[in-house]
Amino acid sequence: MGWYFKAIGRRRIIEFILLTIFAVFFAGPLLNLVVLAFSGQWTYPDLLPHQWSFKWWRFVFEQDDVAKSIGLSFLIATIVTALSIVLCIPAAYAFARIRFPFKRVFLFSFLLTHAFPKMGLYVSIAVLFYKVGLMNTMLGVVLVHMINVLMFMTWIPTAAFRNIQAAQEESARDVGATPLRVFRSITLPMAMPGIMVASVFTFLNSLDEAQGTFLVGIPDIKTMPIIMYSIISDFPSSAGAVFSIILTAPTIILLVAAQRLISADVMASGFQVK
Amino acid sequence: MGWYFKAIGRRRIIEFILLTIFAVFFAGPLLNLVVLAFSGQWTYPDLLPHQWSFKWWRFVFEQDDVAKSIGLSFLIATIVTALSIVLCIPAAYAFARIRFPFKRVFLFSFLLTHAFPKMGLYVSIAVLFYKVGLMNTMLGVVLVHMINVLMFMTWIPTAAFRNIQAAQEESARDVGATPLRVFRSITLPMAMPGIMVASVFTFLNSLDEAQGTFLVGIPDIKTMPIIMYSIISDFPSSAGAVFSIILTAPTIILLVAAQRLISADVMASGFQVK
Amino acid sequence: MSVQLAVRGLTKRYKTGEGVTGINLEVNKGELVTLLGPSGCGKTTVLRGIGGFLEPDAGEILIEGKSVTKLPPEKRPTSMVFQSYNLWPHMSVYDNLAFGLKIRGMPKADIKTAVSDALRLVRLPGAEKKYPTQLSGGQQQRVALARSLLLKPAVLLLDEPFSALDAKLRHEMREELRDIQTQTGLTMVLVTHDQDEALSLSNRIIEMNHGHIEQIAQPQRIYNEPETLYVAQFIGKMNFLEGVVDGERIRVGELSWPNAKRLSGKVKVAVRPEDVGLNASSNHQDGQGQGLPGKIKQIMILGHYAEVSVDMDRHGTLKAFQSKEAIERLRTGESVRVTLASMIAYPND
Amino acid sequence: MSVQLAVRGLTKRYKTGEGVTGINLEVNKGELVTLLGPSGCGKTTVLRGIGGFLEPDAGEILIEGKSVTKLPPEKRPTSMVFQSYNLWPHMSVYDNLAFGLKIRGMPKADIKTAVSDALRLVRLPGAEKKYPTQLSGGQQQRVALARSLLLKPAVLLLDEPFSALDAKLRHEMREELRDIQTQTGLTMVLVTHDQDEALSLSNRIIEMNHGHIEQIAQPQRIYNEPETLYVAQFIGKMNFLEGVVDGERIRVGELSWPNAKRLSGKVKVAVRPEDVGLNASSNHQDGQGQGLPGKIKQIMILGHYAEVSVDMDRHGTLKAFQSKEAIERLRTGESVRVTLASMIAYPND
Repeated sequence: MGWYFKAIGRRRIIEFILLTIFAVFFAGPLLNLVVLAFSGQWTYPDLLPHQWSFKWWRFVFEQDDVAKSIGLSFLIATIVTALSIVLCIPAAYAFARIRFPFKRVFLFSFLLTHAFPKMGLYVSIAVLFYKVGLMNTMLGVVLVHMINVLMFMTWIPTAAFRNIQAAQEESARDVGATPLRVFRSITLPMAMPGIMVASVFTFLNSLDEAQGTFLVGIPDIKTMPIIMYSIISDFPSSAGAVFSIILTAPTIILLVAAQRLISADVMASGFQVK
Repeated sequence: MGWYFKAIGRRRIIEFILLTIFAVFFAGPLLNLVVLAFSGQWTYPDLLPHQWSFKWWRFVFEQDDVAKSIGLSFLIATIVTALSIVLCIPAAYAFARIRFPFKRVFLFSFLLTHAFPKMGLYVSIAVLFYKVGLMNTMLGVVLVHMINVLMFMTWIPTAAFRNIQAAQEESARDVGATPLRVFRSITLPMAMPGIMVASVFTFLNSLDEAQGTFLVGIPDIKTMPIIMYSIISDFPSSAGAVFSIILTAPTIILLVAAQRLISADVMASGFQVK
Repeated sequence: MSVQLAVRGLTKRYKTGEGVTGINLEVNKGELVTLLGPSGCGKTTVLRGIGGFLEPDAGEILIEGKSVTKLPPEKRPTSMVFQSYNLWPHMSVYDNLAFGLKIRGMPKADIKTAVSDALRLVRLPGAEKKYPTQLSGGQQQRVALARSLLLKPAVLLLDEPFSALDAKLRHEMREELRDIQTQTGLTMVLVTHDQDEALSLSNRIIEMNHGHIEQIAQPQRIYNEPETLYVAQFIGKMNFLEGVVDGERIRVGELSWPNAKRLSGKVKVAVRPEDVGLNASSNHQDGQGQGLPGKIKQIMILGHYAEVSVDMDRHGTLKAFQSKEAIERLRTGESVRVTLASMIAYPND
Repeated sequence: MSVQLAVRGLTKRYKTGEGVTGINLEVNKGELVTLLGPSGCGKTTVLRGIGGFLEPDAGEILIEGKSVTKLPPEKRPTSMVFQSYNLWPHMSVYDNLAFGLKIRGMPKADIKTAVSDALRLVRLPGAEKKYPTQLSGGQQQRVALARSLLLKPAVLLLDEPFSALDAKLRHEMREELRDIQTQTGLTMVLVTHDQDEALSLSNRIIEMNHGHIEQIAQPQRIYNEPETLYVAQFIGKMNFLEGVVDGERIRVGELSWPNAKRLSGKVKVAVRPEDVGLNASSNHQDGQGQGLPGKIKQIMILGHYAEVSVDMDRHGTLKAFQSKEAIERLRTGESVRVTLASMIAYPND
């Protein structure tokens, strides 16, 4: 209804332009990546490669570290997600039922984890880990990954639990359910979308984490992103492109799966700050 | 009102425990960092160092690169923030006034930027930049930083603009304001908290960015986090602690300033997904 | 009385199928006219058309004889009070009120006087330094009203201004609006879906339905003589019975009335609940117990009167309003004779 | 009639200062009793105490003669319909209704029959497969009602069940609730802040104020003879005048009534608007125009009656309800003589 667009025609055009810009900005580099990964020969001014080939794929998978690092990455991501759920869901439920200025705390921790320089945190963690002998161990890497996602895993389910009205739980008591039954049959299923969104986040975040893993895990714990760094610096960019795609694939698959499982509206309710 | 805590006493205790855990988890490592930065001599099993000293601070500031990198980091962060505002605010206003399933788009791009492996994106950007000669340039680094914050800088102000009711703009037209006057006197001031939050985010994000800067900026564009990496690997951890504190300081200052300028409620309204 | 506002053939169609077609209306100087109808009937579209917030597909809007059809809202001599979200939260009450006057270039001292006068008029004297969030919903609407009054508009437009308030406050605000209108003599157009509001406030009511006007009349007239079946249904409670034209008379059972509208065949007979009389059947023998047979189903006491539901043998359920004295003679389940003091007949469609 | 529910000395104090003290009440089998009062008067606290959703500081709750004070909600033979957010959105209507019965271990075939019967009772037959989000607000409350009815509770508790619905739907639901109560003979306790709802639905009304009970009486009685000034103010519209005790009579100007309550000094005289009579002053000479002098300030037509505001010389503004016929003889600004057909006197505090 704004004055900004008077005619519907003009609005359409601007809408189109904006969406195009966004698409180019994000899809462009990714498309370029795909082309690069399958290129045999490619010289600069041409738009497309001369030859298409799988040679860089073969090259990457022939590297000894690669297969191992993929397995390790998924293993760590699974452990991180499982441990985070066990730790954070009870905390989230407790937070949801305690009355305190939720918005403020949410926002502040959101700002903290997103704007805070992670390097500072990682270095101090590394120092601590060094003292207690957690450097270069799986457990150390898992803990670093968990610090990254603690906020998401707590606050998104907290918001989900908060969205459940007291009357909805009380109605269930009222018709004869014990407190435990209420949690199992009413509270948990209603909060499930939020918990799932947070879990997907956690899994993907762990898969992609490089900085903390690098500091705490070297030299033995080499996850996918770590291996990728070395490939990028030691080999041509096409190899890097292949690895990028391998790293990106689970993200896309999980996002699509999440979209199917959970409707956008339900997902959004997980984010609503009440 | 949940069944979880029946007695107020038990609730208080659990609340206390939870908050303590969170405080220890986040404040602990940071405190350790501070102690480390000011320690002269410190051997393992002791809780506090034997000697306090500024020697690591002197050491860090005597490094040639350090002062330069601090200046460079702040320069880049300022440029990134200014450019992002110029680019994203008009887009945000347009998005706010276009009717499309906002929640869905917001969520999807939120998931994309947060769960997407950044390395994949960076590598493909590096490949593009190499072709167009942007590697090892300020502009290249600025562009990489901007890609990181594009989503925040668009969607937070979009939400802020959306929170402005049509009737609030129309009332202003009604009392005699021209469309431009309405934007200047009503729309922009009302969206300001959201814009400021997004800008603070952008500034801090740029200050902390290391992965993309490393890929695109080497060997000449060395920002604070890049320098820090090399110090951490080449020198003892106390030097790293000092640098961590230098890197963390602007974050804390900006966060506190933002908290003073903008009440948490107003800030929160910037996040509300409508 | 001179015509202050005229709308001629206003048409605006939305893609959703809603909108208005060929709206004609005139509002005299100093009149308070209400656009009444259910949501989606187009009443807000008409109001927004007058205010300049939408471009009509066809038609003309004249204020004080001059066409304003092509003017943007800021150039029109109208001012609008919106349903809610009126105020600018980043400005104090004073700045909210002064904004329009500053644009007009009024000297600062004059603005100060005008603002404090306007706040006194809406019973919020001295609220200048407060911020909108510090005010209750009712106070915010008062400030919004003051902001519009300040500008001394040729026509004041009110878009369901009280619908977000609770019942008690709504009643108070109605009386205040009436007072303000008497004091200022402003021409006002009010949009509402609340028939009580329309009946109690308006000089005339414009009853709208599906994008056209059903009836324009004074409140009493529209209540007593609804022109169409739609208006009869919409305004006040109404009972409908099936009637038959029998020569010069319309009959419902043994009751009959003259066929004033010269209808034929089957007709719909509309009767107001207050025109429904109930006599205990036991009184039948004394000769006055004429009427339709029925049985009392439910008695709902609503303070100074009661709503009695009567199950009729052949005419569904009728509602009757009875005084609190009359109700003491009636019992649920009792058989009664129903008389209908007056009726309005409509063709059966 | 047997006592189905008894509350004895219920006390619950919150840190905020709100709460209830020493509440005593009895509800007979098959009765519908309303807890009426403004927000914060403690009516919901009493209801939640009965339902088991809060632990009282003191007092006892007996249902069918047995104390349930120590039982958790799931063990009490009560069922509650909440204001809103009743249903579980991840379950179909069938699962919502069947949940309680499954817990009770009812066989599946019986559940199916019971669910479809309950849905028929609330006029939503065949809605089993729908999800709560596919239903309107009114339909959701109907399902919530069905869920409680299914369990055949000894006492059905209703916590402002219709307050989230719009006016028209609220009226419909009231009538339906009344019908369901007649059909099932369930004992019900309804909490509401809406006096119309209380007056129209209840067998008895419990008027609450600041955590204590002001009056328990039938609707007509509570309307006609409010025991305290508070009840007189809260229920229905009421005019208040200053009166003086003059021996055996209470006087307001030249009007007087017997001093039945044996009050002394200055008193508050409460008069219902329907008991205020208006006679044009010009009729004064014929001897019937006795009364207090006043001037008509505003006439608001509210359908089948009108609310007339009269500026009194010495008694502020009075409201009078007049029939639509009577109103045609009155004009704004006209001088009138005001008579008061009946009054209730209260000590001036």
